Parts: sequence; structure tokens; C-alpha cells
Amino acid sequence: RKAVAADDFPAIKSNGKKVKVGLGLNYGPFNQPWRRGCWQIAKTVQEMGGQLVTIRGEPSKQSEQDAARQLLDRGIDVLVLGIYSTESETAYIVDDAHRRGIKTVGFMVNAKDSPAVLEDTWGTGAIMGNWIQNKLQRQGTIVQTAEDRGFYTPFDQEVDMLTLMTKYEPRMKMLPFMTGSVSTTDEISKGRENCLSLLQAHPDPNSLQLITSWWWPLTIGAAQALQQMNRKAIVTNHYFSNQLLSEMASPDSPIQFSTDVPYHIAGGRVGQLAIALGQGQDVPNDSYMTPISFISKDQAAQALTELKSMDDQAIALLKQYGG
Amino acid sequence: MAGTTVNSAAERRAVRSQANLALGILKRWGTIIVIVLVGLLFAVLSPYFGTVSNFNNILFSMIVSALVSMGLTYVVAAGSFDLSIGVVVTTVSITTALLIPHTGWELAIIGALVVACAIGLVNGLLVTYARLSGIVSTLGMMFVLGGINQYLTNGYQVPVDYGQVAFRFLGQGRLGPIGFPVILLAAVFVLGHILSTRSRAGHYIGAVGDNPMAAYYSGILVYRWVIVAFILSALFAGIGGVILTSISSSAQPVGGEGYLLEAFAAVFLGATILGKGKPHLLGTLLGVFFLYMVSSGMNMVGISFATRQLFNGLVLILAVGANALLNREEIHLKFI
Amino acid sequence: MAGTTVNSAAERRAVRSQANLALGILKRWGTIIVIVLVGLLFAVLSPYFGTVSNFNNILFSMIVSALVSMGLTYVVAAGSFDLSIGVVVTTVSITTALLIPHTGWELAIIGALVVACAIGLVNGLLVTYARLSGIVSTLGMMFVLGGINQYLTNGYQVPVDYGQVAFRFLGQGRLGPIGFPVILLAAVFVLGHILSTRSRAGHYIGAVGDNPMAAYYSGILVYRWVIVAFILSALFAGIGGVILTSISSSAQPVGGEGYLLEAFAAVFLGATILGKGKPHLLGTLLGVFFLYMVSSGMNMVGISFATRQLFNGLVLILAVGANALLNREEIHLKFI
Amino acid sequence: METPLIELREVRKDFSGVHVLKGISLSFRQGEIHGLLGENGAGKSTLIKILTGVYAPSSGEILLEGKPVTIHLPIDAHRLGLGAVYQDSELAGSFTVADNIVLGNEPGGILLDRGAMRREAVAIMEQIGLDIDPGRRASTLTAAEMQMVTLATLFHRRYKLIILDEPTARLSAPETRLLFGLIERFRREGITIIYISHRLNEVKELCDRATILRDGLVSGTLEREEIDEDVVTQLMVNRSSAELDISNPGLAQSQVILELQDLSTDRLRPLSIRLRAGEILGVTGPLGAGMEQIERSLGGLGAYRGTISIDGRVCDIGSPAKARAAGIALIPEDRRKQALFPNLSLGENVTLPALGDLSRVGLIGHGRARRYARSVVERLGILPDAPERAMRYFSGGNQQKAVIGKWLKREARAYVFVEPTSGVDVGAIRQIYEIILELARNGAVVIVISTSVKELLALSETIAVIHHGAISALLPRVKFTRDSLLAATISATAPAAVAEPTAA
Ligand SMILES: Nc1ncnc2c1ncn2[C@@H]1O[C@H](COP(=O)(O)OP(=O)(O)OP(=O)(O)O)[C@@H](O)[C@H]1O
Ligand SMILES: Nc1ncnc2c1ncn2[C@@H]1O[C@H](COP(=O)(O)OP(=O)(O)OP(=O)(O)O)[C@@H](O)[C@H]1O
Ligand SMILES: [Mg+2]
Ligand SMILES: [Mg+2]
Repeated sequence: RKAVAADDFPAIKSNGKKVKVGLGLNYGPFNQPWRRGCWQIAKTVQEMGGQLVTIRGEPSKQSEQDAARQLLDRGIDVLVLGIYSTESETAYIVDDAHRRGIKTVGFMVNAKDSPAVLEDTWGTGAIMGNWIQNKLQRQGTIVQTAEDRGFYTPFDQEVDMLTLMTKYEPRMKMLPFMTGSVSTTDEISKGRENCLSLLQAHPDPNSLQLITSWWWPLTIGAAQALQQMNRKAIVTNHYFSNQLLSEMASPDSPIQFSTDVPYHIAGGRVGQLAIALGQGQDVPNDSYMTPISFISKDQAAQALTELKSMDDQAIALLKQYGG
Repeated sequence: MAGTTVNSAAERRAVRSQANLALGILKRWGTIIVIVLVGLLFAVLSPYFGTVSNFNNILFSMIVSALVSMGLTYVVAAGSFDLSIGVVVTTVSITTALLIPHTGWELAIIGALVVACAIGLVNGLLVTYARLSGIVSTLGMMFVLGGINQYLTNGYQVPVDYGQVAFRFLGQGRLGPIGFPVILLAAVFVLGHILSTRSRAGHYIGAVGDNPMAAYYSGILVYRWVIVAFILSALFAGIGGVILTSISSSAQPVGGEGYLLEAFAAVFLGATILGKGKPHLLGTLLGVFFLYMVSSGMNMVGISFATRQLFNGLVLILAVGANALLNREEIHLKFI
Repeated sequence: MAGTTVNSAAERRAVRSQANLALGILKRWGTIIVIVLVGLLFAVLSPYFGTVSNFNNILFSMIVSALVSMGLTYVVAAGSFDLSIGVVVTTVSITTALLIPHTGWELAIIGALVVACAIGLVNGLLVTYARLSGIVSTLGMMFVLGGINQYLTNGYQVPVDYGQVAFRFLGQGRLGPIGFPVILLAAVFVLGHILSTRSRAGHYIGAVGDNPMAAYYSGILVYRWVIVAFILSALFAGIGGVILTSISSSAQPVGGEGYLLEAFAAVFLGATILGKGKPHLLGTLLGVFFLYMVSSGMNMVGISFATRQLFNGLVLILAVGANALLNREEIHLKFI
Repeated sequence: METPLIELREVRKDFSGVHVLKGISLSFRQGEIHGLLGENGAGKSTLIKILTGVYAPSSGEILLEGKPVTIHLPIDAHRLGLGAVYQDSELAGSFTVADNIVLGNEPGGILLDRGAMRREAVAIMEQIGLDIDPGRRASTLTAAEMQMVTLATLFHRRYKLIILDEPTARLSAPETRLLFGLIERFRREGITIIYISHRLNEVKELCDRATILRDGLVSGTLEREEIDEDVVTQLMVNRSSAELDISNPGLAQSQVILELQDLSTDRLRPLSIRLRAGEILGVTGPLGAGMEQIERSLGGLGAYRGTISIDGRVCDIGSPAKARAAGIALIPEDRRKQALFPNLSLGENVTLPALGDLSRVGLIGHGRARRYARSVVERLGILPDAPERAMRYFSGGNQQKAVIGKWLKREARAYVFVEPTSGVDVGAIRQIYEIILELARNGAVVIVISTSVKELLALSETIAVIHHGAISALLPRVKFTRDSLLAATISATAPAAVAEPTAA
């Protein structure tokens, strides 16, 4: 299914002009969605007759910006700006690129004076809220967890969205945000620890109905904690991963609903924008939202197989770019 | 002269003993008192904090961190640093998960711990015979292992079959109210404590850390004991890794690094406990407990991320400070 | 006896000089040779590596890290550790971004750097007069600042108006081919180098770090210089924070912590450079350069994430090792 | 004749290109006490460190009872029955005295038998008449106590050969007696002893033979009866001992500079004394008598009661920095712990206190600093004269010279020297004495706290003997003879002390 705001994406055709697109491969072990995105960018660029120039970096702001600056020296026509650095942080790179006549496009992040494809965080929040409210019939207590605030903006936006939606429901209560440390730590354990003490603090079985985790390792931790204390509560998740989906698929897992950002779709769109920009087609500096995929427990198994096949293709294709 | 030393010694003893009566207790217990007070604070703020089952949860949460920190204690005691312990947890966890399907869980564990010891050995050799700076070489080791972990996993988790009941019991089982891993932790601690207080190894590691030159002159095989310290540190981290694998029925490709800072905090916080002023296992354990107690307490009271960190920091400084201020030796010239 | 001195001394000098010819060069330059070789390797592997603009890129990338590491050098030289430098970058960056709209960029910078010095001062006081362990107290400070950063930003980034041309020039401007911040870095380095080699502060800090007891007996104000070292470290990190704010036209609520490990690697790698065996600013700078050169080189050659880490680690160990093996102290008993 | 216990053949050693031992061939007979003498930096310590596996020789071989042996590590030496107390021996500060005494050879297997450890240590301490609380942390001991504990470590292993590298450097007369007693006992047990010292009289008193090293070579071996000041001095520094004699001509001027009024601490009874410009006060007494209290008070190292005034101004000396500001320079006893920066270069070490004068507009002139360092090194004849070399590479005596060198520049009103010539060779002793007298001549007050009677007689103009924290004798130097002073230091009720304290 698709999200409304995501539907108006322009139809782009290649006018055959050869284009060199620069892309930094800065995904790490936990960033498989990001890799699927890169895969589709590469695929689209190839299909539309463009040439992809990549630099293999590390999953960090620093490395991402380094890669971007290095790409500027590679005779590219278009630079794809990635996910770790915010619009402000890449402004100087964009300015430099434009000075050199290189076009820029943002991938899952806004870029100064450039078009971009965005993760539809608000939509995700809304979808999540929508599902939760229906599920709980708009009454009960819920708690959210995600990585430390400020560490990854989309999470913060989704958390805020859900909090806001809950505010308007008189019979719903949102407990204080449970912060889940950062990706350099053992987030599954962290998620478990947080959830354990949360459950301690709310020993009454119906004092907590639902846990929303916006980052899958924290979700798995939460699920483990529930099992350990054998407590019943619904768990909802954002972001697919093999582990998450296989966990979710298992019947006794409390994970019942999950949203995801279809990076592959976003990647395809970024690829198209890049080609269009490179070929001098006129592209407004607008940001386009990505549709949101969301599944319920019964769809988990199927989603997993899809995901696996996509990952295999992604790895296969990106190998030739040192992925 | 015999005379003079006698009564001077006597005097000193006298002076000391009366001083002890006054401050001694506080000196020994300064940090611990702070820990207890903080605990009470939380107990007051949240009715559910002071419960047995929460105490169990804290213990359960701290297991891996405690093992890593205890291991680090030996290296610090020997006068070096080990930055690779965090990643060792991950590497060993991965090794275990990979081996289980092929060798069964018993051999898998043994194999994984052997790997851990091997890593420790390499660290030790680099720092001694190869004469490398402990910080740089273990940092290098940290990167190397990070890479190896990627090779082993391709960035995916390595699942442990839910059917591995016996293995999963190690991390998830319970004996009565107490989690089985907590018992494991206790056992390891007792062994480690005996090792460091009663055994030759512990004694010599301490001597080397205190004054390598004196140790060397008195015929102690300095290098051997430094290497042993590194092996112990890796081994303990490895045990942590095994238990972590069992707890989460899987091995994650990354994440272990997170234990590093915690471990350092625990060891150096622990060094101030009981007024010892040098790292010791009990102190480290209490240090870890303190850190996890605080974090659990803050979860219960449900305070914001910002306040959480602030509190964390202040309470840490306070705990060490309480003790430092009481232990006023003549001149204080140690800044690490 | 005068006689003997002269000719025995003469002999020794002679012997020394010829020995130098043999080993001396290698000793001094061991690590640097490795650095150069690695550089050449990359230049061979990738046509884009050996270019001026890539060199500029490397310099540009390392600015903040270099500043942080240089600051840390003073603290390590004084015989302590500072784990708060990473977060100081963030705090100062936030302060700058928040102040600019109210005070204009000049005052904002001054204000922010004052804040940095204040943080350093507190660290210094804790470690000296309050007698806290440097590691624990600066770790505590790290948490405290992390909390404060959250309060200041609520986790949102603080933008700097794109209209702040002058301010943004600091980080984004260019003079000819060279980025302006690179020139700033050079300037700070020169000042810092003079400070540590030509000023009394530098010498006293070194003396305190080498033997605090002796320094104390010689009437050197040990505490003062330790505090100065911490202030310098925070100040340098602060300068890094200001430049970072300018480069990214905004202040991020988190992220500075990342510089910490890099800084330690750089300082201890740098200590082995030029066979000094103790931290010095030039060594640190070269150390940082090395780390960033390697990372850039690996970008260029385009190797996988796993290989990348492996290589990183091995090359680090190699660089230090090369030097250690050449500088064969008679007895090696230093393991940090 | 029977095979020597140890024979060294053509032993050479160079430290990364610096040739220190240039082919030493030497043999030690069963059960003899063999003195080893030589100027600072001659290679004595290096030689015995090679013999005990601390360093590896560059070439040459070692024969034990006729059989060639290879000694890689100190533990090998211990196993072969070769024990040593090194010049730079140290204790593990955070360990107890008992732990230190048995360190490296603890009873028990994998697990230590703490009870037995303590018992053994206590037994050893009783055996050698050393009375220190075995439970005390080693870091709380005085230099002399540490030295005695270090000596005690020799007793928990059975040795064929025991090497003592300047054991008396940190001891006062009474402990020296104690030590000689121990050596006597070793001799009776037929243990061979290598005795390194710069004190010829000790060597004369103890040794059956003595070998003199000079500049990395054996310059001669003497039988007992041949051992004689002149010959030895000649062989050591090729100068006659007469040239090295020196004495204080009486440099005291009229005006009082340093005045102590009822100066007292927990371990020092109230003491009042006025010292005039150019006056050199020698202070001595047995270990633990409280000499160190004077140094601690004047150096700002410990709390004191009473007043210390300089040039009539009462000054508060709460810390070394304040002492320094007040114009007092303390040259402490334990050079490695309290005076030297081992990893800084010789140059940096000696220039450190003078940095102020060597800098213009806050910047230190490297050229100036280098020249200054050179001048100091030359003036003290520090060997090797390599200012850029790390301090830890210098020989014990040369390190001591560097410590003195640190204070050449600084114009202080009062200098407090503690054991200024411990471990310094006869040649250098003279130079250091000259420097001290020079300081006095320029109108500074000098206090020399020393346990060497010879030293006090050579330097002092006034001598104070301290017992049980109180002055038992305070007399002009002329009132003392070598023997009377020795007697006075050993017991409080010696003839010299009868004369009522009337000085200054
Ligand atoms: N991009 C978006 N921006 C804002 N809100 C969104 C966005 N996408 C989805 N939503 C909200 O999320 C909720 C579910 O979205 P969606 O429209 O996909 O489901 P639906 O309308 O119930 O199903 P369907 O679209 O079959 O016809 C709706 O309330 C919608 O307003
Ligand atoms: N580890 C070392 N590295 C380099 N040089 C050294 C080292 N140890 C000693 N030396 C040099 O070897 C020479 C001999 O030193 P040694 O300590 O043997 O002299 P010594 O005879 O013991 O003098 P002293 O009477 O002052 O103790 C000195 O010049 C010293 O600088
Ligand atoms: Mg993340
Ligand atoms: Mg010597």
C-alpha cells in the first residue's frame, strides 16, 4: 500500500545523454535498508544509461562527507548526498558542487538547493498511530523507544508524531520516552534492559498495553524482556531486518505490527532524479516522500523472503562497486 | 638505633590507629556509602525499585558488562590498558553461534573461549615482546577484530536455534528467583577474586603493575604476567560473549564496543572503593553494579534523556569524589 | 681526570655519531617511513590518491580531529587522561550556534571558547584539588555535558543562518587551493608547538607528567600545570567545535564523542613518532594525518567495510611496531 | 689455585652504539669479598647487571665454577645462586614490607601462603635486627629504611654470590655497622661478595681484593694489603688523593640569614638556631633521629611549628613552591623519586629550574638553554657529556651530579643538601664540594644533612648531631675529630655532646 503524499512523483525518462552519478557507499552492518537503496540507485542509473561512480566509506557523518568531497574530484555530473549528514551539514559541499557545475540530489535527507527523496517520517508516525489506536480501541498506556534523541532525526520525528497523535486521545497515556543508546552499543541488550526495568516499574499486568520501538534491535530486546518476565503486551516496530522479521514471524513473539521504509523505492526515485538532473532536464528543488510499507504479524514470513531476495540482489550488484 | 626505630615505628602505628578510628571507616566506605544513598534515593522515588525482582533484573542486566570489566581489572592492575575487550565480546559471541551447529554447544563454548585466550595472548605479546604501546596495539586489535566480525557475519546476526535448550539455559534459565547467568557471574567472580587475592598470578600481576622494575629485579617474569593479565581480560570478555549469545539466542555482528567505556568507568570507580586506590575485582564489581543500578533506577523514575545523563555524570563524580576527599594522603600526585 | 673526561667523552661522541649513521635515522623515522610507504601504496593503487586536491581533502577532513587530539596531547603529557574532549566539541559547537544570533559571530566564538576553558578548568580542579581519578571525573564530565547538550537543544540541531558569510568562511572558505580552516589548523598547531617546546608551561607540563614527585620537590606548581593542561585540551577541542559549527552551518546535538578514540590513537601513535617515546604535538598531528590518510586511501581504492577495518588495525599496529622494534630499549617495562 | 667462583672473559657491552664495557676479564674467588671501584660511569653497575641477567652482554662469556653459563633474566641469576642489591633497586610501593622481602620467592604453590610469607619476612627481619612493622606499606618508608628492606630481600634465597651496589650510599653510620655485620656473616657462611662503593675506607675495611674499573676497562686489581687511598685514587681517576682533599676554610660572615625559632614537628623537639651568611651547617645522626625533619620543614614538605625567617623576614613555607619563593633550595636525597625526570634529557633536567632566566618575552631560547646545559655538564664533568640523552640512561653518580647541577643557576639564600655526594666518585666529590663551598662563599647559607662523617668534617663550619629528635651536640667543626664525631653520631651521650651547645 502507498502513502498519500508519496504518490506525486514525476515520471522521468532518460533523454539518452550520458551521465556520471557519484554515490558514497556508507552503509554498515546494521544499515541493510540503506544498502537496498544504493542497490536501486545503481540499478536505475545503469538502466537509464548512466554511469555510477562510487566510493566505499564507513557508516559515519565524517566518512560520508569525505566520500562526497572526494567524489567531486571524479568528474561526476551529479552527486547523491546521503543519510547521515543533515541539510545544513552538507550545505558547504552542495555549494562547492554547484560552483563546479555538479548537480546534487538528496537521498533520504534534504539537500540545500536540491531535489530530494525523503523518508516519510510523519506518515510512518501516523500509520503507526492509526494502527495502534484501532488496535487499542483508543484506550490504554503505551511507551516508545528509539535511539538517543538527536542521534537520528527521523526517529525523533516519528516519536514526536506518535506522541502528538496520542495527546488527542483522552483515554490513551504515553509514558516518558525510553532512550535506547546508540548504534555503537549492544542495542538488543540495551533494549532488553530498559524494558526490564520499565516492566518492574509497572508490575500491574494492565498498566502497559503496548510498546512501540522505532529501531528493530530495541524491538527485539523489548520482546525478549516481555518473554523473560512473561508479561503480555503488544510490541510494534519500525524498520525491517531479517532478524526482526523472523522473530516477528514466530507465533509466540509479541511483535504484531511493523512499518518500514522501502529504501529500494526511494533509491529508484533518487536514481531517476539523478539522471534527469545530469541530463539537464529541469527538476524542481522539491522533496518527494517515499511510500510506507507496513505489515502485520501474518505477513512477516512473506516480507522476510522478499527482503532476503532483495538483499541478495543488492549484494550481488554492489559487489562490483566494492560494496 | 634498634631503639629509635622501635618507638618511631610504634609512634607511627599509634598515630595511624587513632586516625583510623576517626576517618578510617569513612575512608574505606566513602564510595559505598554514596552507592547506598543513591540506591535509597531511587527506592524512595519509585516503590518498585527496592524489590527483590528488580535487584535480580539489575544483576541480570549487568552480567556481560561485569565480566568485561572484571577482565579489564587485571590488565589495569598490571599497568596497561586493553581497548579490545568490547569487540572480543562480539567476536567470541559470533564464534560460539557459528560453532554450535557444527560442534554442539559444549565444544562451541570451549572453542570460543580458546579463541578469546588466543586474542589475549596476541595482545600480550604485542605489548611485551613486540614493545608496542598497549593503547595503540589493543586499539589496532579492536579494528582487526571488527573487520573479522564482518567477514564472519557479512553484517547479519548469527541465530542460535531455539532448540538449543541447554545452551539457552546458560543465559536465560532460572534457579528459583535467580537467573542462572547471575549464578555464573557469581561463580566467575569468586574464582577471579581468589585468583587475584590468593594466587601467585594475582600477586605478581599486582607487583608488575605497581613497580615493574622492582618486580623484574626480584626475578619475577614480568612479561609472562602481563601476558597472563591480557589473556585473563580477553577470557573474561569471552565468557561475557558466550553468555550474551545465550541470552539473546543469537550473535550480533557489532555492538560489543559499547562495553568498553562502561568497563573503564567501573574499573576506575572500583579502584576508589574500600580506599584501596588500585583496581581490585570486588571494587570493579561494585562499580558495575552502581552504574547499572543508577540506569535502572532512572528508567523506573522515568526521567528524560537529558536529566538522565546529567545525573549519571554527577553521581559518578560524586562517588569517586566522596572517597578521594576522605583519602587525603600527604601529597596527591596521581592524575590518571 | 679532566684529561680522561675529554678523551673518553670524545670517544663516546665518535662512537655515538657513527652509530647514529647506522640506526639513528631509522629510529627517528621508523613510523614516518611506514606512513610514507602506506601513502605510496595508495598512490600506486589509485590514480586519484596522490593528487593535490585529495591532499587538501585529507587535511580538511582531519581538522576537528587534529585539534581535539592536539589538545589531548597536553593532558597525556601531564600524565592524565581526558575523556570529555569529544563532548566538549559538541557543547562548544552548540554554544556558538546559539550565541551567534544574539551576539554576532565574533563574540559568539569568544563566548564559546570561554565556556570551553571553564570546562577544562573544572576538569583540572576535579583531578587535582578534588583528588579524583582523571578517567572517572572526565568520564563523568562527558555525561554531564551530554545532558547539558540535550537541555540546550532538546535534541534538535541548531542552525546557523546561511547569511553568516564571515562566520561560514572560517570553515568553508578557501584561499587559493587551500581551505581556510586548514590554515587555521596550521596556525593553531604552530602556536601550540611553540607553547609546548618554547614556553615554560610546556616544559613544566612535561616535567609534571614525567615525574610529578620530582616536579613537586623542585617547587613547580604541579596542580597549576595539570589544570593548565586540561584547560588547553578543552580549549583546543573548543576551537574544533567552533570550526565544526562553521563547516556544517549548524550545531548537532550529539556526535562529538566519535573524536575520542581517534584522539587517543593519534596521541599514542604520535608518541612513537621521531623516536621521542612521549607525546608531542608534531607526532600527534602526523598521527591524525596518518589515520585520515589511510581512511581516505581506502575510500579511493574502494575496499569493503570488513577489509577496511582489518587494514586500519594492521596498519596501526605496524606503524607503532616498526618504531618499537627499532628503538630497542635495554629493558622495556612500559606497557601503556 | 682452585677455580674461581665466577670468571668473566672479555665481557663487552654497548648501549645502542655507546661502548660502556670494553672487554672486562675478571674473576671472583670462592668466599672472598671483592671490592669494585671506579669513577662514575666506569661501568660497575652495568657489569654486575650483566652478571645477574638484567642486561645481556654484547659479547664475552661468564663462567660459574668453571662452567660457561648463560644468564638471560634475573631469575636465571637467582637460580644459579647469584643475588644482588642494585644501585637502583626499588620496592613495590603499594605492597607491605613483608611482601617486598619475599617478593619473587613466595612460599606456597599456585595459591600463596600469606601466613608463611609474613612469618618468613618477620624471621628474616629479626635475624638481621631490622625493626619495621612488616605490615607497613613500602611507600611510607624512608630512603634508609627502604635500603635496609632491600638488603633483607637477600636472605630468603640461598646465594653463592651476593652483589651489593653502593649499599651504604643511603645508610647512616649505625646502619652501615649493621650492614657490615651482615657481610661478616655472609663471609663466615663462605658466600662470595662483590662490594661496590665509592667509599675507600669501607673497601679497605671489608675487602680481600679490590678491582678498579676505569672507562669500561679493568685498570687494576689489588690484594687487601695493597688497597690504599693513593693507589686506588690513582687507578680510578689518575690523580693522587691529596689533590682531592678539601676543607672549609671558614666562610661565615657576620649577618644572620636564616633563623629557626623553636622549629618543631611531631618528630623533632623545638630547635632554635641562627645561621650566618656563608656558614655551612652540617647535620648528622642515626636513622630515624629526625634529621629529615629539618629538611622537610625547610623544604615545605611537611607541617612545622615555630618560625623560619630569612634575612629577618618570617616566611611561611607551606609548600616546596613557597620554600623556593622564600629563597630556600632543597636538594633531596632520593634522586630518582624526588629530583630527576628520567625521560627528560639531561639538558632539560639541569635547565628546568633556570628556565626563567633562559627565556626572553616568555620564550625559551633554545640556543641559550643548550649552551647553559653544556656549561653545567662540563662544570660537573657529567659523563657521557650528552645533554640530549634521556636522564635514565646515566649512571647513578652522574645522575647525582645532574641533581646538583639543577641548582647551580638559581640564586637561593639558603641551600639544603641531603647526602649530596651519595654514590659520587672521589673525583666528582671534590667538584661537588667545591660547588657547595662556592655557594657559601657567595654568601648563601648551606645546610648539609649527611651521614658521612668525612663529608661533614670536610664541608661544615658548624656541626649539629641529632638524637631522638633533639640536638645532642651543636659545635663548631674544630671541636670534632673524626672519632669523636663518629662516637657522637652513634650514641647521644658521647664525649663531644657533653660540651654545652654554644655556636652561632
Ligand atoms: N505521506 C503522508 N503524510 C501524512 N499522513 C500520511 C501520509 N501517508 C499516510 N498518512 C496517514 O496514515 C494513515 C494511513 O495511510 P494510508 O492512506 O496509506 O492508509 P488508508 O488510507 O487507510 O488505506 P488506503 O489508502 O487503502 O486507501 C492515513 O490516516 C493517512 O492520513
Ligand atoms: N640503559 C642504558 N642505556 C644507555 N646507556 C647506559 C644505560 N645504563 C648505563 N648506561 C651508560 O653506561 C655507563 C656506565 O654506567 P654504570 O651505571 O655502569 O656506571 P657506574 O660505574 O655504575 O657509575 P656509578 O658509580 O655512578 O654508579 C654510563 O656512561 C651510563 O651512561
Ligand atoms: Mg543508527
Ligand atoms: Mg652504578
